[in-house]
Formats: sequence, C-alpha cells, structure tokens
Amino acid sequence: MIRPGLARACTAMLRRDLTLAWRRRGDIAMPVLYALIVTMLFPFALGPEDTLLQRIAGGVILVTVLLSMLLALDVLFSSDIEDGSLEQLVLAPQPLALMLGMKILAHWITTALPLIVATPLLAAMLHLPAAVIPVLLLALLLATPLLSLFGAVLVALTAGTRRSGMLLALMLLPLCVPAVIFAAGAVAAAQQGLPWLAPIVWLAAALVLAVALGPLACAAALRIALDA
Amino acid sequence: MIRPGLARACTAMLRRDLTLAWRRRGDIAMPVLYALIVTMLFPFALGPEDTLLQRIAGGVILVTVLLSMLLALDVLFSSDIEDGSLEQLVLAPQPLALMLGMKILAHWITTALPLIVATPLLAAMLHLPAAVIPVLLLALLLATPLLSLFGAVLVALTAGTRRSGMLLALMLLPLCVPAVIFAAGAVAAAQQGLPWLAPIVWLAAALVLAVALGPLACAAALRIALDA
Amino acid sequence: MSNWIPLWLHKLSSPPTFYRFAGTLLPWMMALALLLGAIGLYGGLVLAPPDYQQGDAYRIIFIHVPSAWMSMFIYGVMGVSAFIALVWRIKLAEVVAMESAPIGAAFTFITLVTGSLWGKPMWGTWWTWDARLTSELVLLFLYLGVIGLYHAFEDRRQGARAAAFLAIIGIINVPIVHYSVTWWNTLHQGSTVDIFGHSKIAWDMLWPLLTVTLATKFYYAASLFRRARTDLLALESGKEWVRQIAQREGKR
Amino acid sequence: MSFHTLQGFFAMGGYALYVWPAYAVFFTVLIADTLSPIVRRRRVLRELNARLARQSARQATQASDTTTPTQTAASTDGSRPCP
Amino acid sequence: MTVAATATPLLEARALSFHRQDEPVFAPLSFQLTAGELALVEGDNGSGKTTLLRILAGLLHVGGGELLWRGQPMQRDSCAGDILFLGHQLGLKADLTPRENLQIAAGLHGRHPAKTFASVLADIGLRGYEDEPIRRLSAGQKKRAALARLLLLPATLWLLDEPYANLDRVGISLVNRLLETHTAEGGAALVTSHGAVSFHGGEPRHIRMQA
Amino acid sequence: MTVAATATPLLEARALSFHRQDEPVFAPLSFQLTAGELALVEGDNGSGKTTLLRILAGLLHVGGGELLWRGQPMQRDSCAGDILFLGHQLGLKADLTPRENLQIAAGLHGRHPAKTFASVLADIGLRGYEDEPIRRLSAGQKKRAALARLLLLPATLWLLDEPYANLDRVGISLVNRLLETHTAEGGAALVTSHGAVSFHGGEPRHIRMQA
Ligand code: HEM
Ligand SMILES: Nc1ncnc2c1ncn2[C@@H]1O[C@H](COP(=O)(O)OP(=O)(O)OP(=O)(O)O)[C@@H](O)[C@H]1O
Ligand SMILES: Nc1ncnc2c1ncn2[C@@H]1O[C@H](COP(=O)(O)OP(=O)(O)OP(=O)(O)O)[C@@H](O)[C@H]1O
Ligand SMILES: [Mg+2]
Ligand SMILES: [Mg+2]
Repeated sequence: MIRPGLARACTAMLRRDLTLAWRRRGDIAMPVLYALIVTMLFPFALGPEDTLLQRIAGGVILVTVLLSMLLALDVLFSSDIEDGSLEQLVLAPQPLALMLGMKILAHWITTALPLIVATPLLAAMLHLPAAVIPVLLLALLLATPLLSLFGAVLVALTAGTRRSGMLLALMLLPLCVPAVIFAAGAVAAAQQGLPWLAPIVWLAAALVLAVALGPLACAAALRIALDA
Repeated sequence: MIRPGLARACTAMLRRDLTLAWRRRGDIAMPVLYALIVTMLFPFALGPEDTLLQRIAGGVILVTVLLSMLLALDVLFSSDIEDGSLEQLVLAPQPLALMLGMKILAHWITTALPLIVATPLLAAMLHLPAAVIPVLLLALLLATPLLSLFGAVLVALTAGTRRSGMLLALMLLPLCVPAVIFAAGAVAAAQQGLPWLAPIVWLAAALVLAVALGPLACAAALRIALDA
Repeated sequence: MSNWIPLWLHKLSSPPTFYRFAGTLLPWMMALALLLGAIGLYGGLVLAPPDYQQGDAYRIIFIHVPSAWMSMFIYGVMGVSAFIALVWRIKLAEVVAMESAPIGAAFTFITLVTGSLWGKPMWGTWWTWDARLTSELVLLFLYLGVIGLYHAFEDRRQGARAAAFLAIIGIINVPIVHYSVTWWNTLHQGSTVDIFGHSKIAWDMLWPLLTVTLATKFYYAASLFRRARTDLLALESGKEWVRQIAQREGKR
Repeated sequence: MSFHTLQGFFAMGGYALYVWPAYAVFFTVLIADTLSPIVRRRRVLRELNARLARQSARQATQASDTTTPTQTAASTDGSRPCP
Repeated sequence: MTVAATATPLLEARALSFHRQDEPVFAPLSFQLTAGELALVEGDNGSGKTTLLRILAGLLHVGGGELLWRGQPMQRDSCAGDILFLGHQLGLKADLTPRENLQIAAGLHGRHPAKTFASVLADIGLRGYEDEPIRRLSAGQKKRAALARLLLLPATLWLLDEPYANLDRVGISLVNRLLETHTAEGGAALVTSHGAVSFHGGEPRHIRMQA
Repeated sequence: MTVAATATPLLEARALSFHRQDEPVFAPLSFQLTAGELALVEGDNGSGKTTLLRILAGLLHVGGGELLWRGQPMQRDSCAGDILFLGHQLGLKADLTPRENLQIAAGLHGRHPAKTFASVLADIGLRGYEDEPIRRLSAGQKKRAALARLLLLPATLWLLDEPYANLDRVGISLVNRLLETHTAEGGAALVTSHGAVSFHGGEPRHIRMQA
C-alpha cells in the first residue's frame, strides 16, 4: 500500500487544478480579455486625450486587474462542490488546509498571473510612463495573492449558501479598499517621483500574514459550509 | 386536455425566471455591487479631485454598468443546460424564440434594471452634473437591452462548448464598442450642452432591429449548440 | 440537398473527389500566385515612380490594399459558404467556410499592421479610433471569433455550424468596412481605385496593384485547397478512402 | 525604374523603417499560413493511425465482454419485477 | 418487425443511425411502435440507449436512415408537445419546489384538466414535500418530482431514460402502473432499463442496442 | 445486534441520530460492523440512507448518540484514509479523463502497489475509454470510472451509496465481485441499494432505515 507523502499529494492537487484550467484555457484568458476590453473602452468613453488617460492610467489598471480577478473568484469551489470532488478532498487523509492552499495557488497562477503578464500591455494602451510599470507590477504581485487568499476564505464561507454572490461582494469590498489604496499609493508616488517603498512594505506584511493563516481559515470555513 | 396559449406560456416562462432570480436575490444584487465597488474604488485609485472625477464620470459609469451586465451574461443558459431544463424547453410545443425572448427579458429585468436604478447613485458618487443624468439613463435604457439581446445570441452559440468565457468576451467586444461609442457620445454631448439626440436615435434603431431578430437568432443558435 | 444543384457541383462536393481535384489544382494556383506576386511587387517596388506627396512610403499600398480587399472578399466567400453549410448541410461548404477564416484573419492582420505602419509617417499616429480602422479591427475579431467558436466544440461539424452562424451574423460588418469612409468622415482615405471607371491613380501604380491583387486571389485559392484537404482528412477519418491515405502516408 | 542604386532601393526614400517591416509582416504571415496546414496534416495522419489502433483494441474488449457469461441473478436498483 | 401493421405506427425507424465524429454510435436500427405499445430499449452501458432516445426526442439530428412520425418524416412542428422526454438529467430547477417545477411544465406543455398539482404530487408520493426546494430532496424524491410530469402533462409518446434508477420498490411499481395506464389509454412508451420491466399488458417489445 | 463481538468492531453506532432543523431525519440507529462484513442499508426514498452514509464518512456531524471507530469515538484523524465514500455525486471532474481522475485520487489517498491505472480501468470495463473526457461517457461509464477508485485505493471501510444504479448486468456482477474480494481481504462495506445484493460470502447484515 503506497501512502502518498505530503509533497506528492500537493503536486497531485496542483497538477489537477492546472490541468483543469488548461483544459478550459479559454476561461483563463477571460479575466485578461475583460481587463483588455475595459482598458480599450476607456479611451472611447473618455475621449482619446493623452494627458487625461495618462493621469488616470495607474488607478484604472489597478482597479481593472483586481476586479477581473474577483470575477474568477466565486467559481473557486463551486464546480468542486457540484460534482462531489470537494467531499472526496475533505475525506482524503491529507491536511485539508494544505490542499486548499494548493488550490488557491493554482487559482492565482491561472487568473492573476496572466493578468500581471498582460499589465504592461494595458499600461501601454493608457500611455502610463514606462518607469512606473515596475512599481505597478510589484504592487500587483503583492496585492493579487492577498486578494486570492482573502477571497478564498470568503468563498469558502459562502460555499454552502445559495445567495453567495452578494455576500461575497459585500465582504470583499472592505478587503479591496485597503489593498487598492496601498497599491495605488505606491503607483501614484512612483508616478510623481516620490519614494514608494512604504506602501509596498505594508502590502508585503499583509501578504505574509495571509499566506500563513488564509488556508487554515479556508479549511475551517469549508468544513462548516459543507456540514448541511 | 388544456393546451396553453402563447400568453400563458410566456407568463409561465417569465414567472419562472423571475422566481428563480428572487430565490437567489443575492445574485441579482451582485452586478450592482460590483458597479458600486468600481465607482467607489475610483476616487481611491485616482485621488479625490472633483474636476477630474467629474470629467471622467460619464464614461466610467457607462463602462462600469455595461461590464457589470456582461458579468451576469454567461450564466444566462448554463444552469438550464446543466440540469436539463433547456432540453425540456426545446421540446415544449411553444415557439422557442418567444420563450427565449422571455428569458432574455427576465434576464434584463434582473440584471440591467437594478443597475439602471442604481445609476443616479453612481453618478452622484462621481459628481456627474444632475442635468446629464437623464441622458445617461436614456442611453443605458437603450444600450442595455441591446447588449442583453446580442449577448444572448452569442451565449447561445457558445452554450455547447466548454471554453465559453474567452470566446464570449472575444465576440462581445465588437458589440460593446459601438454601443459604448454611441452612448458615450450622447452623454458627452449632453455634458457639453450640445444636441445629443442623433446617437440616441442610432441606438434606438439598433434596438428595434435586435428585438425583432435577436430571439430568432438565439433560438437557431441554441438548436445548433445543443445538437451534440 | 435540392436537385437544382448542378450535377458536377454535387459530384465535386463529395469529399474524396474534391480532395483529388484540389490536389491537382493546388500547385498551379501556388505557381500563379508566386509568379504574379513577383511581377507585381517588382513593378510596385522598383518600376513605379514615387508619389509626389507621400514619397516612397506609399509603396506599402501594394500589400496594404490587396490585403484589405482580400480581408473583405474572403469574408464574403466565408459568409456564402456558411449559408450553404447551414441550409443544406454540405460538408464541403462547412470546410470551405471554416478554412477560409484563418486565411481571412491573416489578411486582416496584415491590413491592420501595414496600415498602421503606413499611418505613422502619413498621419503621425499608429492608430486612431476612426470608423474604418475600428471596423477593420472588428473584422479581425469576427474572424477570431469564428475560428475560436469552431474549435471550441468537440464535434467539428457542430462547431462548423455554430461558427457558420456567427459568420453570417457578422457579415453586416463588411459593408460597414467598405462604406465607413463615405458614411462617416474619417482620417482614412476614400476610394481611389475604380477598376471599371476612372481611377484616380496613375497607371504605373495601378497595374502592379492589380497584379498583386490577382496574386493574392490565387494565393487564397491555393491556401484554401491545402487547408481543406487537411480538414477533410480529419473530418472523414471514419471513411475508407481516408484510412487508405493514412496507411499509405502514415508509414513514411 | 525609379531607384538607381541598391542603397536607394533599401532606403526607400527615408521610409525604410515603415516599408520593409510592412513587407516582412506580409511575407511572414503568409508563410506561416502556408506552413500551418502542412504541419497539421502530418499530425492528423499520426492521430488517425493511433485512433485506428485504439479502435481495434476497443472492439476486441467488446467482443470479449459479450462472451463472458453474465453472472447469477443480481438485480439492479431499478429493475425488480414488481409483484 | 416484419409484421405489416394495419394501422400506421406512431413511430417508425428505418435503418436509423447516428454518428459522432464520423463513427457510428450504434448499429443501424429499425423498429415500429404503435399506439398502446411499450418498447424496452436494452443494451450494455455505452451502447447508445440515451443517444437513441435523444434522437427520437428531436434533441439530436438523425445521422442516417429514416424516422417517421405517424407515417410522415418526423418534424419538430408535427410532433411538438406529443413527446415527453425524461433523461438522466431531470430538468428540475433545484431552487424551486416540486409544485413550482410542475407549474412551469404545465405552463409550457398544457395539462390534463382533471388533475391538480396537489393530487399529482400526492399520487407520485411527494405529499408533504410539495413546497420544499428540490435541492433539499433525496435522490429518489427528486426522481419522483420529475416523474410527476408523466401524470400531469398530455403526451402520446413517452421517452423514459432509466426511469427506475434511484426509486424504491414502491416507486418502481408506481412507474409500472403509470406505464400500464398510459398504454391502456392509447399512448406509447420507449423505456430504457438495465432490469426487466414487469408489464402486465403483455410482453413489451424489445429493442436491443449494439455498439 | 446484541451479540458481543469478540474482536472490537470496526464501526459501531449507538443510538445514532441526526437532526435537520431540529427534526430527526431517521429513528435512532444502533449497529456494529466488523472487518469482513457487508451491511446493506435499506429503506424507502427519503428514509435517510444517504444522510447516514454522509455521517459515517464524517461529512455531517453526528446529531446524537455515539459513533465508535475501532472502539474509539470516531475522529477525523484516526480514520482518515481508511474510509472510501461514493455518493450520488461521483466526484469526477468532467473535463478530465478517467485515467486523470484516478491519478488525482491516488495522489491524495495512495494506492495498491500491485495495480496500474490501465489495469484497473480495464478491469472496471473502461478499456478504450481511458483517455476520453468523463463528460463524453455514458451514465454507466461514468459510474464505472468512479467505481475504479474501489479497485485502486487502499481503504478498510467502503461506504457506497447506490453503487448499482445506471450499471448494466455485467457492471452489477462486477460490483458484487468487488464487494466479495474486499470483505474476503478483511475489509468492510456499507451499501445502500433498492434491490437485493447477491453476496456470495453469506447473508449480509441488514440495516433498515425508518424516517
Ligand atoms: C491601421 C490602419 C489602416 C487600416 C485598418 C486600413 C484599412 C483599409 C481597408 C479595410 C481598406 C479597403 C477598403 C475598401 O476597399 O473598401 C483600405 C484601403 C486603402 N487604404 Fe487603408 N487602412 C489603414 C491605414 C491606411 C493608411 C495610413 C493609408 C494611407 C495614407 C491607407 C490607404 C489606403 C488606400 C489608398 C486604400 C485603397 C482605397 C480604395 O481605393 O478603395 N490606409 N484600408
Ligand atoms: N456528449 C457525448 N459526446 C461524445 N460521446 C458521447 C457523448 N455521450 C455519450 N457518448 C458516447 O456514445 C456512446 C453511447 O452513449 P449513451 O449515453 O447513448 O449510452 P447508454 O446506452 O445510454 O449507456 P448507459 O447505460 O451507460 O446510460 C458511448 O460510448 C459514449 O461514450
Ligand atoms: N440538503 C438537504 N437539506 C435538507 N433536507 C434534506 C437534504 N438532503 C436530504 N434531505 C431530507 O432528508 C431526508 C433523508 O434524505 P436522504 O437523502 O438521506 O434519503 P435517502 O434514504 O438517501 O433516499 P433515496 O433513496 O431517495 O436516495 C429526506 O426527507 C430529504 O428530504
Ligand atoms: Mg444512458
Ligand atoms: Mg440517497
């Protein structure tokens, strides 16, 4: 009888979610496309004035990327609940928190990473100065996993309920605002040539905390949600 | 044997979708909440400069509302396909196009209408001049059903596929662009005190065409997509 | 299938017949395309005089305009065969429609890129959201949508029918591309070439343009034949004639 | 003949940076368009041969399945003759 | 199937076939079904029973051969509303109650005038669960909620895909009784099942599927 | 259930009950299950069979009474990996193939070293369908893909909720054979079914559920 080690179980989990995402690779591209559409629509909606676009570029991109991420959030567990895979996961002899951590990682890889990769393109479309782009990317690299982790906990909490959409949005709002404020703060500072390290450090600290506690909270929330 | 008349079948269909939406009324609120979050995040992301906000308000609201609507679009048929209700609908002795028209109407009522109702609030948040709000509402009243109808056809086409998300976004983009251009044109004209009737008339003409052909195309598309 | 379809067409639309027919015609089409292309481009790049306004930058016209015409022409072919595919369920029409899409997308892409490469020196910008440019971009998205929809279905014939439907819906965009310069006032220039009437450009520039245009038409035929042959192999994989080909060529 | 030197030809009256990339894109895209069906044709034939092999495997199992004697009266969830 | 029927059969298949990616799903099939008859579709897992029923329902396109409805080539308009299909997926909205689900079906298909929603639900064994969302029912109760359509909606031909699965003994005999009344009233039914249906109205016709 | 077992039973329920909105779902239940034993859970639709199995699997919290695992109060850690649960929902990802689904399960649960994925899938009757997405399989083939877990994963107690549904006769006897080998090797199984299980290893224990 071969009992799998933790590492093997983790890779199995990660591979599973990545394969699934790959099978539906069209859906991976969806947040990116939404983000692209939004940034394309802005020049239409506001008129193609370069200075105006440049002035709002950083903020628009941040908001767009974070919202595009949220789009993909509420399906994090729903398909697994519907087809009974989540039950099987809960019953597996592996620490649930770790497995969920892998799921969240896979989710981040498949939704946030493509967005981050596409960010320079978005930035170019809105004529954001090239010097600001690294700061924007750094801010996104820290803010997106934060959102993934917090979002996962909330999604897990609302998994058992039928009216998850509103709840989710309602609870995520207070979480988005600080992330956006810090990230936008860093980008704005960079755009004005001011030091931008402080808000980034805050984001990083929050991320460390979230990585440690997020999966645990997620597992607890999910057990509660399934017990109906 | 009581064969139902068209009117009864239509009301049955409409009632069904509205009841379902009501049972999950949390989900109705979701697009509105997304729109609210976006408009709330903008002042944070851009800094609370009144003139800047006012300048971009019309465009931001249009883009936000239309995108929030698109969010809810791809679930238009998915749950009905999964649980087999759509098969039952296709087999019913009623004109499919009419029944789908009712579904689209229900979808518009449950997603676009709340957004339109919330629009004055969004406008106030971004300090849009009060005089422009009626034009904005008019533009939305014409553009949203247009999107619903066109979107429904595309969703129906992708109904049988597994990678619908990206495709949908890809195909919707060309549809969004003209709608946004005309709607934003009207709003911008109103904001500058110019005549804004021409773009509104274009939107209205497109809407009339879409109402006539949309459901028929939707039914044809759905029959193709289900045939697997 | 109605019986008013001429017999030879009926016969040709049988996959194995078409496969052989396309196979024989393909090299000739390709040769003609290469020959005419070489002549036309020599005439355009070397023989034609520079434009009195645009200098030598105008030489992009010899690929931009033929590609632009092809992008619309191919959409037309795709739309017609999509219609035939939907109404009569002829397999070959599905194949022609679906395999035209990538070629059309290629020409649309070329049009967009060469256009913006031309626009930078002429208008001072790579891109503006003007009616012709936007509608041409929409055309590209339509092509991509058709391709994506086709491949999104498991069953290829079902995918072909769905994508054909989208192609037919999208055909309204073609007149918009063409007439956008007259309906809206745009940065892009209006019609300068009128094959049957009086063209506004010099014969020295016109003949290379028309030659390259003809070359692209032949190229399209060759590429379509090549793609259709491949597609037929995949589609008819249950049939004996394909099995024979597979066994014959699989060993190599 | 509008160019007298080769340099002049390549310089394109100062527009080389725009003209040549345009032609490069034109040829690259069309060559890619030509090559892709050739590559795909090879893949299709390979997959076809693999599928033929798989099909014969499947038919072999089905043949053996039907020859195995069905085991003794096990009744299903939904198949009891009602009294 | 060589017996010349005096009346035109309700449904007739002549060398019916269906292809997926150009492979036939089942061997060409010929059969007739007259009013008052019950046919049992038998075959192993994956032999194409569900596919056959979906073709007959008009959800899939006929691949080859002919399909006649009352002697005419089958068309959507001519048989719409005469056919009731019950597949592996039950076509119930999980958020609505059995009563609401029935109301929708009746709104689209019409219904027998003599029966009320409550009486139908009681007959099918869901008394007390009429106003519970489907989502909260057990597997067998869900199946019953779907089967309630058979009692309420008017239709000549029933296409039932494994109607017995998940049902208890009472439920199974209930389905058998439903089939008997239906055929006695001149209806016809095609039923797939992996077990034997005990049909009191005589030996049902058997259709064997081969992949 | 009054016989004092000499060995500690694998699983023991003492006046087990479960409440939904403060109403008991089934009457308090007591039973024992020792290694090598098969228990058949019987009851009408809605009598609480699925609920019981979900409680035993640890997916629902015990409402009242006691549940012992090898003599100790049941805890998640002590029995994790020893229990295999197969519910109405099969726990298969529709976009993955049977082989990939099995690989995931093995990655989480471990597996019998002697068996390969291919051999397990062939044994369960899915030869030729190893690399087809689940979504394209028939109902019975899906069920088989889920049942393949029983062959591959190591577990002492099997909790099977209507494992026979949707299977053809060959499939049914296959499940019976699986149950026999499992109990012969010292495993135990709780099976719900609306039909009779033909179990060659002796008369199975019966657990009757009453709502
Ligand atoms: C991205 C930018 C551009 C795009 C998408 C584009 C697109 C098109 C299209 C679709 C056509 C065919 C129209 C028809 O025959 O109906 C066309 C034709 C043409 N374009 Fe462009 N174009 C672009 C930029 C330019 C530029 C910068 C120039 C020159 C300054 C130019 C000059 C022409 C000319 C001369 C024709 C032929 C017009 C005729 O005789 O009908 N284009 N273009
Ligand atoms: N959506 C689909 N796409 C592709 N192939 C399919 C699809 N559905 C079924 N198949 C294949 O078609 C064949 C017949 O399937 P069908 O569902 O008709 O079988 P069935 O007789 O109903 O079996 P069961 O008794 O298991 O329900 C099977 O081999 C299956 O793998
Ligand atoms: N998620 C749920 N929420 C509320 N009530 C439920 C839920 N699931 C089941 N029930 C109720 O609990 C009772 C027992 O259901 P259960 O699914 O355990 O029955 P079962 O014995 O498995 O029936 P079947 O043979 O139909 O599968 C039923 O009355 C059912 O209505
Ligand atoms: Mg079936
Ligand atoms: Mg149950």
